Amino acid sequence: MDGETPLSDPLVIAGRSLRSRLILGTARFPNRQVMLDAIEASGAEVITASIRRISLDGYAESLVDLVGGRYQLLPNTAGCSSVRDAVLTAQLAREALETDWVKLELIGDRETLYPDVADLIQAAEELVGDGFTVLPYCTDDPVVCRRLADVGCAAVMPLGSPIGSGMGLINPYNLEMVCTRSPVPVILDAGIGTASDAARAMELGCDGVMVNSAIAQANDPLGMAAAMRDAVAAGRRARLAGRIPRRAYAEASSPQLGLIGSGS
Amino acid sequence: MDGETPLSDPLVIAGRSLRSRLILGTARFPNRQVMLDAIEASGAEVITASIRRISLDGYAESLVDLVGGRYQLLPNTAGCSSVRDAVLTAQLAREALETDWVKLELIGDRETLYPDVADLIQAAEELVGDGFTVLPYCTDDPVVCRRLADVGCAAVMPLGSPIGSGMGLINPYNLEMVCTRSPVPVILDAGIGTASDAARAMELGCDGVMVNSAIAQANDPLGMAAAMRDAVAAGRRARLAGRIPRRAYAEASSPQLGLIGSGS
Amino acid sequence: MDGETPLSDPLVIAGRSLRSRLILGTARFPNRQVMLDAIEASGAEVITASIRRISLDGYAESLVDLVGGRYQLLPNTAGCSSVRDAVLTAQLAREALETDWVKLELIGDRETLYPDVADLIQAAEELVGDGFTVLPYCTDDPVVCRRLADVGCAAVMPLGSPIGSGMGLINPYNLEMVCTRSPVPVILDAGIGTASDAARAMELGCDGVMVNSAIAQANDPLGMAAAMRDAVAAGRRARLAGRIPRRAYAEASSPQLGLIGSGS
Amino acid sequence: MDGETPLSDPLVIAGRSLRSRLILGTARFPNRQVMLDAIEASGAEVITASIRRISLDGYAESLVDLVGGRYQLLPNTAGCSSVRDAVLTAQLAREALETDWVKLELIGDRETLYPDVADLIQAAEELVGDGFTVLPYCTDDPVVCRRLADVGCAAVMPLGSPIGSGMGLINPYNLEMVCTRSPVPVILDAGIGTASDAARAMELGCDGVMVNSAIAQANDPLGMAAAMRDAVAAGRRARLAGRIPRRAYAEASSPQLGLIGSGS
Amino acid sequence: MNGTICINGEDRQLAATTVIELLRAEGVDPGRRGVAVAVNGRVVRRSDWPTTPLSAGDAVEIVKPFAGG
Amino acid sequence: MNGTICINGEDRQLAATTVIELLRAEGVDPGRRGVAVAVNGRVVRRSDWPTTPLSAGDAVEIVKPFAGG
Amino acid sequence: MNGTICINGEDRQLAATTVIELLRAEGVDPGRRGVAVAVNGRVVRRSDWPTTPLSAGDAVEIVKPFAGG
Amino acid sequence: MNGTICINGEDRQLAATTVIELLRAEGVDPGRRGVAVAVNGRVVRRSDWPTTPLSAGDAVEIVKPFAGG
Repeated sequence: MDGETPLSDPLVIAGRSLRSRLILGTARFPNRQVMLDAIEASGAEVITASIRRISLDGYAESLVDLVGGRYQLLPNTAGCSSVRDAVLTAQLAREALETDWVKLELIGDRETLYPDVADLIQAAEELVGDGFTVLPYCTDDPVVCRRLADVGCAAVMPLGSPIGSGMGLINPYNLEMVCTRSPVPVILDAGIGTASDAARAMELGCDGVMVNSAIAQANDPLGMAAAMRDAVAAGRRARLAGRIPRRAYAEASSPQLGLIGSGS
Repeated sequence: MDGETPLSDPLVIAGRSLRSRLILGTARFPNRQVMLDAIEASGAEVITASIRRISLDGYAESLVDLVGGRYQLLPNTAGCSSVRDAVLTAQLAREALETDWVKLELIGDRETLYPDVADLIQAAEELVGDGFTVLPYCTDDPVVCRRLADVGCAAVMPLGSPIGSGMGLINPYNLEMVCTRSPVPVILDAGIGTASDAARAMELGCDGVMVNSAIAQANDPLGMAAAMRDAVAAGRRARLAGRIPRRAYAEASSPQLGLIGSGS
Repeated sequence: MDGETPLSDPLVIAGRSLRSRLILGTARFPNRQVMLDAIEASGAEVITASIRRISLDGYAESLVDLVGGRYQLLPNTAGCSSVRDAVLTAQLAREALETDWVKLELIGDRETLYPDVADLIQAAEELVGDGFTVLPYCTDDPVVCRRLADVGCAAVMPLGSPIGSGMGLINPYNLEMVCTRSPVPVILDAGIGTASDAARAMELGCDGVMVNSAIAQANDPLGMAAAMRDAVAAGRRARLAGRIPRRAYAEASSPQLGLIGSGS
Repeated sequence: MDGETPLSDPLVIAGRSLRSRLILGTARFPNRQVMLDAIEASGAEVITASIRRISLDGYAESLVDLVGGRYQLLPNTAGCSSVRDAVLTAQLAREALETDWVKLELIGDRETLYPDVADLIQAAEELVGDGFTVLPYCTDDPVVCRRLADVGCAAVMPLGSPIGSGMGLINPYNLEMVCTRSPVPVILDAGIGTASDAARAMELGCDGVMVNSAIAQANDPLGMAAAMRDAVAAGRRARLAGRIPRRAYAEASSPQLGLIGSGS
Repeated sequence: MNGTICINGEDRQLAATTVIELLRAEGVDPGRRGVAVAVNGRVVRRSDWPTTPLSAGDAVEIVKPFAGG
Repeated sequence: MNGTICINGEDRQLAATTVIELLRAEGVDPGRRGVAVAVNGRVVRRSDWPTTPLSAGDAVEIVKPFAGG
Repeated sequence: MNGTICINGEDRQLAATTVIELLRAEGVDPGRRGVAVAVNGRVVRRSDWPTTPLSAGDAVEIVKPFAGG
Repeated sequence: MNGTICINGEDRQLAATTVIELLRAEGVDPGRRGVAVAVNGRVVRRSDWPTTPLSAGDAVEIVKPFAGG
């Protein structure tokens, strides 16, 4: 058995079947080679990209040429703070990457990078109407997630904690509520700090996990990429296997009879 | 890459090198075949056994014949509540299983199944003097763990939460203190409920994890065994890879410049 | 010294100064007398009321006559699930209770009783435009809370956990973010289970706490009302007094020198 | 009603009845006057003192003269790390302060300041045999606490978190186990950071709380002393009042019928 | 004065020409504090009760405060 | 062909009559994958670059994918 | 050879003179792996079973491994 | 009356024959509340200070209460 989820248990988003339940962000890696090796080690099939003006060149300049063939590029609208900019960025992304999938981000606060959920619902509705497969970065509010599904989003991407904070899942209770009620796949996005966070998200019922900083900024990005791959597999397997209930008291595992020194 | 930890990173206890950092309990499985398949799926090399009077026969009657060859049997002194009984049980176990390794359990309270740490230190000292390789089931008290190491224990096995409770790690802070200070390997014992608990224990610095009820009593013991195998690997990889720090605030992953609609 | 916050530290909402930082709900008490005694014991000046059709009579029939004089009645729009119903209910409440204050509730999900924040912002804006002093029941989303303040709400009332759940503060991190950023008073609403929850909310920076079920449904509502009064005072005092920082390690309180048995 | 617990609910230790359930440490205050005022504001009747060689003089030189009359001085054996030193320090304290009460501290690790519970039980037994009323600083291990009661301790003082850390209650689960099982009063000792920690300890079943650094080192020690007084009262009242159960789901407080806009 | 009127969700024979008549007909003392009325989704202020006409098909809400959280 | 045009937020002398000319003038190979263009807030599809005119005052965005989270 | 012996907590008529005889009498194959014996709180090594005498009042424990956690 | 004595961890020339003499020599008022003394690991009760002899090699602890947690 390897770290990937079995073929018999794919993640299906908008009719597309994915073997890996881990989505990787491509930002903030020490360099291009480490990024490529980490993606490889993670087993991810879908990786994210941002859309920026050409004048702004970094190593990622030819991201498409680099990875276009081997991975599905999922463009985001990171940094957009108005419906108008988010929609236009999504449309440019579709043109640039020849995909109608978009990770919709609509930032409501530059400091916390929390989404503006009211505008988000409106932008999502517009983009769905324009033929997009929309995966919105949202809060863990079960009503917001349901409304996003109602306007036609293909999945929802609630945050575990603020982007890049590494605080993991600050509100597992809400996350579980969202997973229980969502008619579309739930991809945990943002805040993952280490492998157990990813495993826990899957155990709570998430269908997938998106990770960027926790891998890109780890001391050893390749090692952490493999850790996340295993953690997502572990969490998914545990979810399917059905965990034992939490009990407030102890229950002996070894037999209680036949102890030496005891009476007959 | 598979779910096992790399050969280059073995767990070494009393000079013995183990590829798997997962130790399995053999109790409470639905039946013998499920137990054998789960052990196989878990990748564990060491499994535990209890010592009981012959009159008390169950499916495990011929545990030695069943698994003796393929796995290292680690006898425990489960259920003993006096130094005398624990020591004699250990000595009988050595004779019965031809091993001087023992998982020393000395119960101080039948309800919580918490160890009696004062008696435990004394029993451990006696057994070490008698040539045993002692792995004591203990609390997450850093002073108790250090004293157990001081009297010659080969490892310490602090509880995550009460045996069979499935509550996971009720005190990660103490667990981390124990791991930071222990001169001998730390094996998290008791309380694991699901895969992410095992991953987290490894991330906190544990050298291994012992699991029984969480696998044996899961709806699908084989699936949970594989989940635990992956979780221990994930947690260990994450520990070695060096996680990002927790930050109270957000940090954008995508580039902050070159947004459309912005000024030059 | 008594359990009330000092006169020098009033809670000011929309220019109105309140000595007590505790707001009481009037529902679900065993009977009318217990309700009146509990309000008295709590020291609250503001209590909430719902607006319902006259045909539905209970002991609270003459709530106005009962308490109108001694306490400020804060009508809510509990149960409304559309902007239209919430706005009309608020307008009827203004007419019935001769107050332009309203606790705006706009439920997005009958099971979780989570608000629909997108509709909530719209309803709040309408009511502010109509001259109301609006206190919206909302989530702990810092962007939603800021937008509610931006449209003119006099305070925000984020939930600690689902209404009536008694789970306390499921996301203290977000609550603290909301308090740090809110330009208007923050009143913790919903989910309080016991006194320490109320104290903690105040310590996190809330300006007040609203409690109903935790008092009305306690075994001893009067005792719990006094407990909540003391807890809000304790939390407020602690907030103002400036707590010591959390430190990962110990720091001795007694002097470290002059121990007997030590060298000179 | 004031912040003190009602006269009808005293804390009784070794037959002595105390109105206040808060015990104050006297170390680390900015100066002597602040210490005296804080003790006054806290409502405490029992305060602790350490025993040191005369050469080591600080402002507290004449602690006995300062407070001897108005408060009960409870000497501790802080800093002792052997049974012998702890016992002798207790005996010197009895002679110096004319009290047979002693807060027994036996440190097992200078860094964490965790007690050495095995030695602690032995020292407690010796002191009880010598006629002392022993209140041992211990861990939250239910077996250790029971053994301390079994050897005749008048109360147990489990730590909430490391001394001076301000981390509050790191293991509420164990604390509750200890309270449920202890035949003698349980006084939460060490780690309190702010008022809600003290309230929570009382709600979990503690009979009293000991605080030092959280008050002495607060920005405003007097304000925090009053906060702790109110918090202990709030937590005790809440414990006695019987909190509502935690429920995983919401439960409406306002009536569900008679909503406007609904059908008949 | 024919036709029906909907009062708090229930259809009734229209038996009043103004809001104040309706309240009396329903046994609600118009002088009592805490009562409020809406007709067809609009609040009718207390001072307008005597002069606000009702006609067939109107939807009327008559409310007052109850205990609430 | 006078006046200025705003390219990625910078004002420039208008020196091209069509989008494709502009790209060449800016040193962007129009054949290259991953480039997208919007004029005045509307995406111009690659196939329309040769025929889409530019005039003074137009605001043009020229973008491509970068690493992102 | 009179009197009783306590085997795994049960009193029995003493019917064996050595440990190995006792095991056979109890239907335990002495050659079988995994069995261990203690007499009066002391382990009797397998090699000593044939030569270790039993007498009235002895307390014998006969154990083997079972599943355990 | 030769040799040294250890007072609170410090070696001194022995200059007193009894505990009470020693206290005076050390400038500690024996009448003052809160002082306690141990010699060679044994507490000497206040009433015994005048009569308890000191000899070379004795280890003396003189303590009193301080602020403490």
